[in-house]
Amino acid sequence: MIQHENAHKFGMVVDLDKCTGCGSCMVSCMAENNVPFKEDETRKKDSITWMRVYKLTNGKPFPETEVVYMPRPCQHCSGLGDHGHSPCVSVCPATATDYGYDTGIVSQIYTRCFGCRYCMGACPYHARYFNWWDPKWPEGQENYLSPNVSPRMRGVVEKCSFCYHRYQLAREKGYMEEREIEENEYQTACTTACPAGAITFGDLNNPEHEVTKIVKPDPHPDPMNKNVVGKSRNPKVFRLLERLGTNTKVYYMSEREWVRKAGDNYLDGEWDKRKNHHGSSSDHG
Amino acid sequence: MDSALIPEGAKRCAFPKFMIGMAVVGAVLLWGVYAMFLCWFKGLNQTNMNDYYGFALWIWADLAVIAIGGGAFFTGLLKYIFKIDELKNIINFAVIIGFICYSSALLILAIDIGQPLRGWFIFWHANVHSMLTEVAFCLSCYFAVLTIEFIPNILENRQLNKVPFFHHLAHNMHGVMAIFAATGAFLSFFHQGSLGGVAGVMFGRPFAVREGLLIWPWTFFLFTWSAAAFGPCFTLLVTKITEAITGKKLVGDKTIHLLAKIAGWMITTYMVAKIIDTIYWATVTAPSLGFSLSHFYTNNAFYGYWILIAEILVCGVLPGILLIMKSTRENPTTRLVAIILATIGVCLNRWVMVLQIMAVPVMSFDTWALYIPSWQEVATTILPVAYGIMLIAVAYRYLPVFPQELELNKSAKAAE
Amino acid sequence: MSEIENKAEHGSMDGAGECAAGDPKDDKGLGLGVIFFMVAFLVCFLSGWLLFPKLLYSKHEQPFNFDHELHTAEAGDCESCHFLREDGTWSGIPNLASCMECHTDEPMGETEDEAIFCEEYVAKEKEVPWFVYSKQPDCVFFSHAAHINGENAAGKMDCKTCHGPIGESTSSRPYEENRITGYSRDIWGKNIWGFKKHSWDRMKMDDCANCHVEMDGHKGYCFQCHK
Amino acid sequence: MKIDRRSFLGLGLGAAAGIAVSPVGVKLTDDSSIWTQNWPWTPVPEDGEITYDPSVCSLCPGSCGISVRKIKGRPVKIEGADGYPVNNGGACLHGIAGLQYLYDPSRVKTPMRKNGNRFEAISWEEAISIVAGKLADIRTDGAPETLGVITGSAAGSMPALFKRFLDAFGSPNAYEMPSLEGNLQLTAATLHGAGNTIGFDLENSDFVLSFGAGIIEGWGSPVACFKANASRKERHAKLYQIEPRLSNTAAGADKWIPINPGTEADLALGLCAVLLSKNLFTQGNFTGGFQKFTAVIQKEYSPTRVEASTGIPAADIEALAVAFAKAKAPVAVPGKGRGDHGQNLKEFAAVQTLNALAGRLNQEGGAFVMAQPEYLSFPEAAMDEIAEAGAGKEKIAGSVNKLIEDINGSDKPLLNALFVHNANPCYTLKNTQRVKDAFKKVPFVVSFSSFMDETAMEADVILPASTFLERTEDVPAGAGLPKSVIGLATPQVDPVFNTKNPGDALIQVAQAMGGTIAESFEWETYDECLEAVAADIWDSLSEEGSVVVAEGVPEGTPAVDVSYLAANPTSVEMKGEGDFTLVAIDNMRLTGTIPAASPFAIKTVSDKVLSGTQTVVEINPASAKGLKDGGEAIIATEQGEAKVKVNLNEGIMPGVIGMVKGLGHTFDNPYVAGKGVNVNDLIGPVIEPGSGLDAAFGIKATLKKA
Repeated sequence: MIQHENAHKFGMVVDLDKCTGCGSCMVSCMAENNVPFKEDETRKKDSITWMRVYKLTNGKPFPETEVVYMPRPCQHCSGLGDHGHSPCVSVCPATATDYGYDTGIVSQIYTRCFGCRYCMGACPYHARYFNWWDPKWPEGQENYLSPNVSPRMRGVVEKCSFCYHRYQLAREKGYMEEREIEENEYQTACTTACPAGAITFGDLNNPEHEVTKIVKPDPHPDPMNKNVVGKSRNPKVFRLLERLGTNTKVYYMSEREWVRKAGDNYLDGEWDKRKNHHGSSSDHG
Repeated sequence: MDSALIPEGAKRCAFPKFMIGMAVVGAVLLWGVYAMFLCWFKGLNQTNMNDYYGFALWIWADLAVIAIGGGAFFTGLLKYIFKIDELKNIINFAVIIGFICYSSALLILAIDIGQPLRGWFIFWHANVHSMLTEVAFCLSCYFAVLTIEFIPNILENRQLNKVPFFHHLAHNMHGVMAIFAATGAFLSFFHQGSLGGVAGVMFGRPFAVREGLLIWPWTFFLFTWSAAAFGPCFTLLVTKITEAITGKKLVGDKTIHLLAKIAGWMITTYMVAKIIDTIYWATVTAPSLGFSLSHFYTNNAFYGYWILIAEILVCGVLPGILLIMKSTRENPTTRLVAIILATIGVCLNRWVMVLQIMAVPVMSFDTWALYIPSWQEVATTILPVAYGIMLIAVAYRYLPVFPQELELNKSAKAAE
Repeated sequence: MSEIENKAEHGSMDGAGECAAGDPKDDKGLGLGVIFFMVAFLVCFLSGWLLFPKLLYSKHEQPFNFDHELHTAEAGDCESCHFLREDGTWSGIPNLASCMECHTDEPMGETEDEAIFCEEYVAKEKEVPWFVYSKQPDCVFFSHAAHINGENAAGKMDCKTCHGPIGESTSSRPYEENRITGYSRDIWGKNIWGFKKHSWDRMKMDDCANCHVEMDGHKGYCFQCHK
Repeated sequence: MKIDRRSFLGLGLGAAAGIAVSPVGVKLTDDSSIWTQNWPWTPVPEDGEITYDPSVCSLCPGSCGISVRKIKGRPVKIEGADGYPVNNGGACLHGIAGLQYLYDPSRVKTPMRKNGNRFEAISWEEAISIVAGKLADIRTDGAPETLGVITGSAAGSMPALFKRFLDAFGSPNAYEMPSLEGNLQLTAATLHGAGNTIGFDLENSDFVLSFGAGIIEGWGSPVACFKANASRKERHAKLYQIEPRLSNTAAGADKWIPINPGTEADLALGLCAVLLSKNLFTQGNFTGGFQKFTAVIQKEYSPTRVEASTGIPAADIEALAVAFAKAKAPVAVPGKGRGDHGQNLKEFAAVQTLNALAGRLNQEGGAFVMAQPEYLSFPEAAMDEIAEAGAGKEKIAGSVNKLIEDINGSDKPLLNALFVHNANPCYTLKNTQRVKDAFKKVPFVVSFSSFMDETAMEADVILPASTFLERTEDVPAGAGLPKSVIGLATPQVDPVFNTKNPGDALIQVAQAMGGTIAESFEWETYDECLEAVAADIWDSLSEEGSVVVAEGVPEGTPAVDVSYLAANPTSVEMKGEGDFTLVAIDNMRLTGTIPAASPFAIKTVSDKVLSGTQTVVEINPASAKGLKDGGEAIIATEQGEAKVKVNLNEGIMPGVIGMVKGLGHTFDNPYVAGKGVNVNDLIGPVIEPGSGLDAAFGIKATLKKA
């Protein structure tokens, strides 16, 4: 690991109050990243969707029922204490996935992966998918495949890359014009596709970027759990399974309390205690 | 017709009878081999694994055979390092069983990975942070050691032994075996442990994650310990089965009782550690992540509390006690019950540490995932069993595996 | 002494007996065995070193000879044909259109190669199916911009460092392709063990990594060069 | 010299040793793994220069601007076009997946002729001459009026061209498929006079009262609606959703008001009644007997009566009416789901009247009454006497649904020939069997479809159309928008198969027929035709890619003719019996009309909607009666029955079964067809008197364990 003085930390925040569950992000991701498809994609446990939209309900009976949709890309964990040992990276035996300390993005190299699937077991978000089949496209359809993302072969794991190739291309332009790239030059395919504008993507280390303004990540470890770093100081913003200390870089935002509660696991009655604490801690934010 | 190869003075069944037996088991073996090739050529879509069950039956089988194969290193350790000479009567067999278990483990791994031809990346591009890397290295090294430990026994085959070179090689290898035993024990400590670590380090999986010492979670030490404790039980079990099939007494009671006693104490001490670990995890680790014990055991009948009770009490504490108490230990029936329960117990533990981890949902809105293996998975998992039976049969028939065999069966001879 | 060892001793005795009986024949057999061993060893050893590398690669001639020296003399340095596009992506081998900025279907010189070019490709408006010596596999993302337009010294490399003195070549050498992997031989390098004398003798990931370690003290993260 | 075992041993060992100390082992190990990294059967997309070209998506009435990313001219990705007046950046999943339609396995790759019950490929020349020949016969028989045309919509130059063909041919029988735009125009015609349409200024309204309109499920111009809806959060604007089911729109709304299926009109009129009785309404220029209207409405739709039919407490109705009237910029929106099929004029008129009473016509954030865009000017069509004669004849029916009914009803063929363009009636209209029967009764059916869909399979000749990515076309933007935008779709890639722009095909047919018909089509190509007829806006259209012909709040307060409602039209009744009401659901990830959803879109569909090849229906646990979640069941209506799976869902009224539209396609595409049931096979049409609309919002059904 090397220290980058001006390292980026790309992340996103999803406004769940705006998300309509329309699926544009999912399809944009598939089209952008050459994700294959099969005849039967209703077995969701072997259906490759780097971006998956979960449907959450508040579990109340008619007519108090409420529903919210939660888009889930790879969370790009930076691991316990924000040290870059994400659950998957630390377990990959062949270094087929690594943590980019310069971007905060968790890579996946299909040609290095030999398909042991340890990383999938280690990921609590089910963000990693295995190519159980050889990818096949109906005749002629491979014509729309993009050269910026290499198609995967059978027997390897794949996952969301925060559209890293878009970063690569943006940087090429940057080099050409001998300048740093702008916030809007590197945006993921799901972000640009979302018709509701529910997704905000950018550099969490850059106070100018919209995502940082919304999330207000706390650089200091959470006093309640030293493993947790980058907790949001916005009381409406939360992360998935934050308590595990995975330190994801995908944040979620909602006005609804039950939604924020659904983001993590709590013992009976624990939520109310923490909620209040969160409230207080959010004041200085 | 093959009498020239059979150890001198030893009685073996007629060759045709032997071959028929082999053919039957061989058929099962071929079935497994067929399934294996299906998986290699068509890919892992032949299995019922999915993105929730990246680890399944195979990894369980792997962990299980390595655990029960632990008898080899532990017995070796006792015989050559702690100089418990009595165990020389069973050491050969322990080594053969270990050899079978470890070769099976490697074979299953070779089927389990999505890109077998890239398997060597785990060595070439090793990631030192990964428990699996540690496993791969120690596993293959220890397999080499087992092979070396097995060789002298092979060379003692009546015909091979006639070649002076082989004879002396075997003789000298016996001499230096202590070194290999030591190496084996060392390697085993690490790969048994790192297999435990595989689960323990998954901090995204509250059912698996454990705190620990330095880089090693408690499961690391628990796995090593359990392998040392339950491995010998399996050795005893297989010995018992072989005796039953051959209708001969092959290992003296003194040896059996001794090994059983050692296993008994190992199991009991292990269970103490395991129970402490479980309590700490259930009351401290999991709750700190927002999970109550009931979350893991009350969703469905298959992964209910029964599995916890079965593993810890019925197949853990009970056999431990049965084996440390002289009366029950020296009573063949209770001893048999004990070693069977013990073997089940360790396999159950490995099952839980692989499949239940995958079954338990972590995200509050996620669902439990249950899985049934495909026939290809089952066949490839039975394959090693068939292979093991055949190897034991051949070894028993042509190698002087059991030093005591002749003396223990003199009476029988005399009677003829 | 354990019973096994007893038996062993005994076994070896009659073993020795047999040996004594058949000494002469045995020796000859053994000798013959040694000879066979030597022969087989030599054959396999040599074919492994000499024949195998030949069999491993298939040779392809380029559609026609290309005289880099001539073109650099006429058109200027590498960048005049191999350039960065405005968006910073690399144009690679010029397409027919850019060739036709100078060429017409009327040859300028007398070389038969140019004649072929004009008749077969310019006239028929067909792209030239060049074999690319430095072709990297699909999983690689290589940014020429980063290496020639980058910030520090590392970002100002010259073509030669990786591509060698191809600019001085007057004819196109045959393209060699690994029959198993489909890689150009230039990736692994001429030498079958992959030893290299010059920086451009090999184009494997290790070569990138080594240079990166030298230049920025770190071989970089996977996604820097993979897609 | 004797060669014995040992010699062979030596040979073997020697060979092994020799290989071992040579590079063979290492190299083969390495290369074999590299081989797996470059398997020849794993595609390697060709790299090249990246370019972006603008166009317009015409997959749905939304008409969003798109930007097509290309590599060396090869399209690889469709994205929403920034700054386009309709969608400004965003795009829906169907548009993004648009490239999959180019290479769809069910594309019609070349002209086809039905021979017996199978199709055979023919040349364009042959196809054109066959069609021209048949049509000529019809004219010589002196029955030109027996040629009919069904188009997907009435908007744009393509339908106009077909209409023109009918004029020149001599037939009045032009029909459009039901659409939100059509319903809005009909409503406008009924209340504000012909030639108008209605737009809803959602992005400026602070209180949207939606009568089941799937504002985030494909209603109107989807992406524009998504954006307007998303902006509510910053604007603190409210959305109340009135619907029997917790749709995504209801889920995203501030309030979900469950209502008995099909009683939306009653509620709208009930709200009117409250406004009238509480004197909360604005005096606009109401015509057609406002007193009578007031009296009738207050009598027939008093809160208590409306409570009885809608199931919404009278108190809530009054409160809702007051809240609506008191809001700063409220607007009421009609059209259940996507607002196209299964709608009734009564509801549309009632909701628009509510807007009128609340004084929301032509107000910012209200409902705009706008003139239909007139940007096309065709020269007068030349007509010979046959044409004159035929054109004088009476149109067979008022709507496509009525047409089907009449064709089936009559013993002699009402139509001798039928053109179908940009429509799939044999899948989209209710009781598909009835539609197929009608098609069988038409001797000669010509399909202009791009895909071998349910209707194309009923055709005698198929003149395959290029997709929206392969052809030029003017695309008037979507229904319900508060502005009117004309976009220009341009070819992004040469036709992948032997297909033509339907406009070109039609022109060639016309020219093949000669005479006045040919005279009426004196263009070389469709592109030339479009440039000519859209001359007024062509320059900016071809340069900008779009033209905004009307924007902002329209002038003046339009007249509102309440006579239709004053006559208190009868509400349509649901057919059949059974203790459940089956309603069709619009799901954003599927398409109810054409084309069918793409493989990518299908992939996103929840396993609570489609499971394997079975449709999953929603019912409330309270009415499950022993049915298990995920269990199989038989759903039966008077139209037919189907095996489905059950999803116990608290988000739907007890007694209602929700079944998604867009499944159960039967053509040859394993990725999208052969999955689930087509809800239109289970629901039959109910024609609303007066409007001729198919108003069947649902049907009575039974659900039993399978």
